[in-house]
Amino acid sequence: MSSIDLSVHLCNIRLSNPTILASGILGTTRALLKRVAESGAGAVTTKSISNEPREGHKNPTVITFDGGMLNAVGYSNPGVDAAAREFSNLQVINVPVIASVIGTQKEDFARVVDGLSDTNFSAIEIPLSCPHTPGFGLLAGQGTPEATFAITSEIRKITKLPIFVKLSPNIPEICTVAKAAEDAGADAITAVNSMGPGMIINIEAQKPILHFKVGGVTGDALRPIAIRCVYDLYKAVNIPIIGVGGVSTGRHSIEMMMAGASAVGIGTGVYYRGIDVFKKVCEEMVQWMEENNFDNINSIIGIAHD
Amino acid sequence: MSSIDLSVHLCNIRLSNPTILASGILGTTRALLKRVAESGAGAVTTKSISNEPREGHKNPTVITFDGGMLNAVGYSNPGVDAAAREFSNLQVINVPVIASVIGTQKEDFARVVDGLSDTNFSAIEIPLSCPHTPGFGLLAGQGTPEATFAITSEIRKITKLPIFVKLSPNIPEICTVAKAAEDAGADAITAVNSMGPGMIINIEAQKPILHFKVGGVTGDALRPIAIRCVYDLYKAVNIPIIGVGGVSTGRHSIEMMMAGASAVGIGTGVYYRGIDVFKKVCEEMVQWMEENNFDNINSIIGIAHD
Amino acid sequence: MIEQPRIVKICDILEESANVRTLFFKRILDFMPGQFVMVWIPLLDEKPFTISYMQKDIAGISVLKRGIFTQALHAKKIGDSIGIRGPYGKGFHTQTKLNACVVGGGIGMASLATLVDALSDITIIQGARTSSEIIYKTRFPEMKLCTDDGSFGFKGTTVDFLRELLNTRTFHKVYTCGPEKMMYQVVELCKNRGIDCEASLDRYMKCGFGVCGQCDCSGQRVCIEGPVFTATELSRMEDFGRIHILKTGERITI
Amino acid sequence: MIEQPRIVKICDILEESANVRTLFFKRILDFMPGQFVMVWIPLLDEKPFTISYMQKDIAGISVLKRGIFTQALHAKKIGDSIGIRGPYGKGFHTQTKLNACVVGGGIGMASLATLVDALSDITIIQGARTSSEIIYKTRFPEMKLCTDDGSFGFKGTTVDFLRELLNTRTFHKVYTCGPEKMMYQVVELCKNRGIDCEASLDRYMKCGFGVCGQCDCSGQRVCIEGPVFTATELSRMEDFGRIHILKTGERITI
Ligand SMILES: Cc1cc2nc3c(=O)[nH]c(=O)nc-3n(C[C@H](O)[C@H](O)[C@H](O)COP(=O)(O)OP(=O)(O)OC[C@H]3O[C@@H](n4cnc5c(N)ncnc54)[C@H](O)[C@@H]3O)c2cc1C
Ligand SMILES: Cc1cc2nc3c(=O)[nH]c(=O)nc-3n(C[C@H](O)[C@H](O)[C@H](O)COP(=O)(O)OP(=O)(O)OC[C@H]3O[C@@H](n4cnc5c(N)ncnc54)[C@H](O)[C@@H]3O)c2cc1C
Ligand SMILES: Cc1cc2nc3c(=O)[nH]c(=O)nc-3n(C[C@H](O)[C@H](O)[C@H](O)COP(=O)(O)O)c2cc1C
Ligand SMILES: Cc1cc2nc3c(=O)[nH]c(=O)nc-3n(C[C@H](O)[C@H](O)[C@H](O)COP(=O)(O)O)c2cc1C
Ligand code: FES
Ligand code: FES
Repeated sequence: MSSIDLSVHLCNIRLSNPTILASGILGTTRALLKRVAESGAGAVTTKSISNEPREGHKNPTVITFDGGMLNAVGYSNPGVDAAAREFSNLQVINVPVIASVIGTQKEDFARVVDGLSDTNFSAIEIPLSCPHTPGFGLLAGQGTPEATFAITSEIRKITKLPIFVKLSPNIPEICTVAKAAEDAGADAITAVNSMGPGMIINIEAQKPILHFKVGGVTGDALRPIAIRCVYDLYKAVNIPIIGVGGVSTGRHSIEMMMAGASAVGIGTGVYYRGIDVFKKVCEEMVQWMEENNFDNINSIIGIAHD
Repeated sequence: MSSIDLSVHLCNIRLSNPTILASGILGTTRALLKRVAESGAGAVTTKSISNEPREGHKNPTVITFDGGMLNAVGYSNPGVDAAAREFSNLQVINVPVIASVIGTQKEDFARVVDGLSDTNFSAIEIPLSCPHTPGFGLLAGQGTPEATFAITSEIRKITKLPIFVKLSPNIPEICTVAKAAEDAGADAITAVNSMGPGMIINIEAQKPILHFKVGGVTGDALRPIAIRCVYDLYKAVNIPIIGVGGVSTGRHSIEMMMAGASAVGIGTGVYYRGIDVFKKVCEEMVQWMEENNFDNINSIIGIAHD
Repeated sequence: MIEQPRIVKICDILEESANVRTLFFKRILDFMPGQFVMVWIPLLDEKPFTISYMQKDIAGISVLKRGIFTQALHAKKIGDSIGIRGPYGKGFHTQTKLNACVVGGGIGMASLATLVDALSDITIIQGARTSSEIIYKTRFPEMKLCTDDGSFGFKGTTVDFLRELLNTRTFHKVYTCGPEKMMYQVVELCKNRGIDCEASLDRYMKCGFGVCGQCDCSGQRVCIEGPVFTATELSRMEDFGRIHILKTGERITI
Repeated sequence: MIEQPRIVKICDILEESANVRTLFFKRILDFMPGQFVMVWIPLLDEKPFTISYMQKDIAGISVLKRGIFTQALHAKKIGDSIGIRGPYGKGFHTQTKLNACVVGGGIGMASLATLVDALSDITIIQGARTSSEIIYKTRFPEMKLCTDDGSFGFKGTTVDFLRELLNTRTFHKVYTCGPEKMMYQVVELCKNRGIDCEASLDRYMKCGFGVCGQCDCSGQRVCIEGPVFTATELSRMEDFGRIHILKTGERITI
């Protein structure tokens, strides 16, 4: 292997490489998080955790199409108490673990963060941006600057952990929302959540395929949108950005970082290239850096800006 | 050939089949519109026409990626006077021709419509939704319900031709905007324009590829979003919908109509399948209808709704 | 590589037992015994089922009536449609020439059926609670049958039967599918006798293609790395025989 | 099928004449003589150029200095980078065994150069305004040269030269690229003499792959159906020899 070091720092958390398992993909159990860490991820994120247990939407919840993936899982999770048990003993995972926390009210978010206070999470991520779950994210108006400020402030009060605010690509004023998060004390922006929602109809059945009818679009289709969001955010905020959306190769990851991301989330890439997509992406990044005479991954962050 | 009749009526305009050339693809000259008509389109739309001539953005203006296409052409057009000359004598085209009209102010739209009054256009389409041209569409605030109402009303005053209002998929409140258009006297909704904008960075050059840096995303990536928009709009408005976004096969076209479209625009499909994509889509629709025992194309419109 | 259900028409229905029916449909599946498909009923739900028959261009799924979804499948008539996507997962490793034994419990027998079709020197053990729940009786007439209540064949569990059988003979391989407690015992038994063993696990599934994380069993995705696991793999999976995961993600003791 | 520029490094530069330089770069192009690539200078613009050299894994474009973009290309040094996408369009139809003639005017000669490389029995006519603007003099020493000012070779146009030549001999095919008025005359001349002819057209281009409609010539997309057209095709294209289309889409008389 080469001498190129892929390690990055994200809000004082050291990642051995910039790839992060995005929330909602495989992050249901500690065992799976551990497996993903062993597959090369620099950090891993849990599936989003709410205060009460949630069954989520009925199946089909995840399908793919020629441009990517469509999902409406509906935030199924066992609730914070069971999650706190499941994600106790995180020491067995040798990379930082990020807790994704959701709520319908700002107090709700706070309760979940509080319920996780005995665990060893390295950061809290709050997605205010799901396009397909009633009561949460965009469907609950959490994507406005005001709501983002209020929720982030509430969580800021009760935790010293870094807070990552995860934004939607659907909102034209994404930079304003990001600034509101920054003002409220967020430590990083995660950009972006799934877009849309979208719908796919099975024409023989004459019905939408997803049980919830619509779902968030991710994967290749999302990448140019995510890159643009990260590019715009890089100019708008001073806190680091975790770029998420359609990354499945080393080239994609480098593109995301050149747009301004300090680290890169991977979700649908697990489908495109398998659970070791993290290792593959890192190897490809190293190879590209060698071929193009880069020796420090940090030097490419934001380099596409004039 | 089969006996299945694909003809539809759109605001009293008879189309021999529901496929329409979308605006901005090949619609620069009468000769190309004629060629597309001869390639099987049921109707054709011109490239958008503004009052003054426009050079548009510099190249690269159109690129593709694995999920579709990215463009920032920037509304290049010779202005209404030259356009009125170019699109005189439309009788040589044996399908209805739709004029796409743009403006920065509502008076501007009116001037263009007025300037085209001696031509033989069958309808006026007004895109209030371009995501990547300063002074127009979303970048000029034309995507709000208020602006949509004002612009549509202004044009309603001066023309008897059917008015199609073309909307953006980026606006969460697309149905509200559509209703504003309907209230102002629009005869149909065209849904949707390109989404985003998105950005693609060439990592060796370390720069965005499009000269305007960002551009609208179209093609496969857009399809699920467009289908969802049409599905939602079908419930929200009573005027017909022209579904546009990612259609390149007969199955896509049927999906769009099942979601609620009365006719189907095709743009990026010309790239995916060639200029005779219209003929191919129609043949595939007929074949599917035969196999699935449909004999009337109108009976599938909106059939995916409960 | 597009994971969407495709609609198929049910072209035949076979009553397999009091509460199991096989639905047949025309579809050529490039399929390994033990793999599964996701079956969709529009507007209702989508659930995993093993392909239990594969004959030329006709495939079949055998459905045990349990809750809402399987009741709805039982209500389907010839000519009705369902959606199918897949096949998914890893099937059984077959070595056609060696002698083997399949041990099926209840509807688990469905996963083993196409394996039986593929093997030549095979002993089939099926366990059911009672006589009326036995399936594939005419399909596999040579089957050794066990019922809990003794209403047919051997009275007792398949594990008891297998244990006795192994006193007089051995197999190169044992394949099992059924209630997890049963499979756990079969695997343990085989380990003790030094017999190679594979078991097909059952976990709640959503995506079926390895992204949602719902089907976790000790870090293994049952939909991708399974549903069939070897005894060696199973011995590293703490949850095997002990823990299932509910739709919410909560762990429950079996 | 991804239409994006790929960055190549300029590995050699050749001065072809006072105002034409060839930039060489490593890239294997699956390429037909007459096709073109889109050349990108990041942050500046992207424009069409013919591949004028193709040797093993090295390709070259010959650039006439005209406006901002071609000046910027001329300013490039060995080791600098440019973006390339393509090749695009339809090239010349070659029948290697038959005798043929190419008629190049100015930088149009670049489009014909790889065609000359591919043909064996070939007469080459190049026209330039003046001696210092002649290109490929050492590359094609057998070339017949014409200059408007008579500073080298035949004094007069290539059309005059070809007309005289056709008095004494004939060709199976004539290929031409250059100013459109010149090509128009060549095509007319060949038609009168019953000689097959192909011409490579020049139109303002944006996408290069057939969607933007910028490069229209009487309903033909020069980037897809062209840039090379046969005389039969050209005779159905009213705009040939008459009308160009500006970047705005406005028609102007040539
Ligand atoms: C790989 C695999 C292959 C299977 N093959 C067959 C088969 O060939 N024949 C057959 O009858 N059954 C099979 N099953 C089980 C079948 O999926 C359930 O019986 C069915 O989902 C029950 O649905 P229901 O609504 O009728 O019952 P419910 O009342 O909803 O549930 C009854 C039981 O089925 C389980 N179940 C429900 N939904 C799912 C789901 N989405 N994924 C997994 N388990 C679920 C529940 O955990 C519960 O234990 C298989 C399961 C798996 C994982
Ligand atoms: C198929 C094709 C192949 C070509 N091959 C060559 C070649 O091998 N060598 C060469 O030197 N030139 C070639 N050209 C012409 C070349 O593209 C122009 O010379 C170049 O774009 C001029 O750019 P500029 O900024 O230097 O000049 P400008 O001052 O911008 O323009 C000078 C002239 O070039 C034309 N032009 C400008 N931009 C474009 C464009 N995007 N597409 C088409 N024409 C344009 C203008 O119409 C004008 O007539 C080719 C053109 C076409 C269509
Ligand atoms: C199946 C699936 C489930 C997801 N669940 C969540 C979730 O629970 N919380 C969340 O913040 N994002 C969720 N997301 C969004 C991802 O974290 C990520 O933002 C998005 O998928 C874009 O990245 P990608 O293109 O790499 O997948 C989910 C995405 C998918 C595909
Ligand atoms: C190259 C290109 C140029 C376009 N120009 C215009 C335009 O001038 N006016 C307009 O209303 N829409 C324009 N569009 C949007 C299309 O009309 C259409 O709404 C969009 O491409 C989605 O359809 P598709 O996925 O079939 O391409 C353009 C799209 C492309 C790809
Ligand atoms: S069912 Fe989704 S990962 Fe297995
Ligand atoms: S350059 Fe766009 S169609 Fe030819």
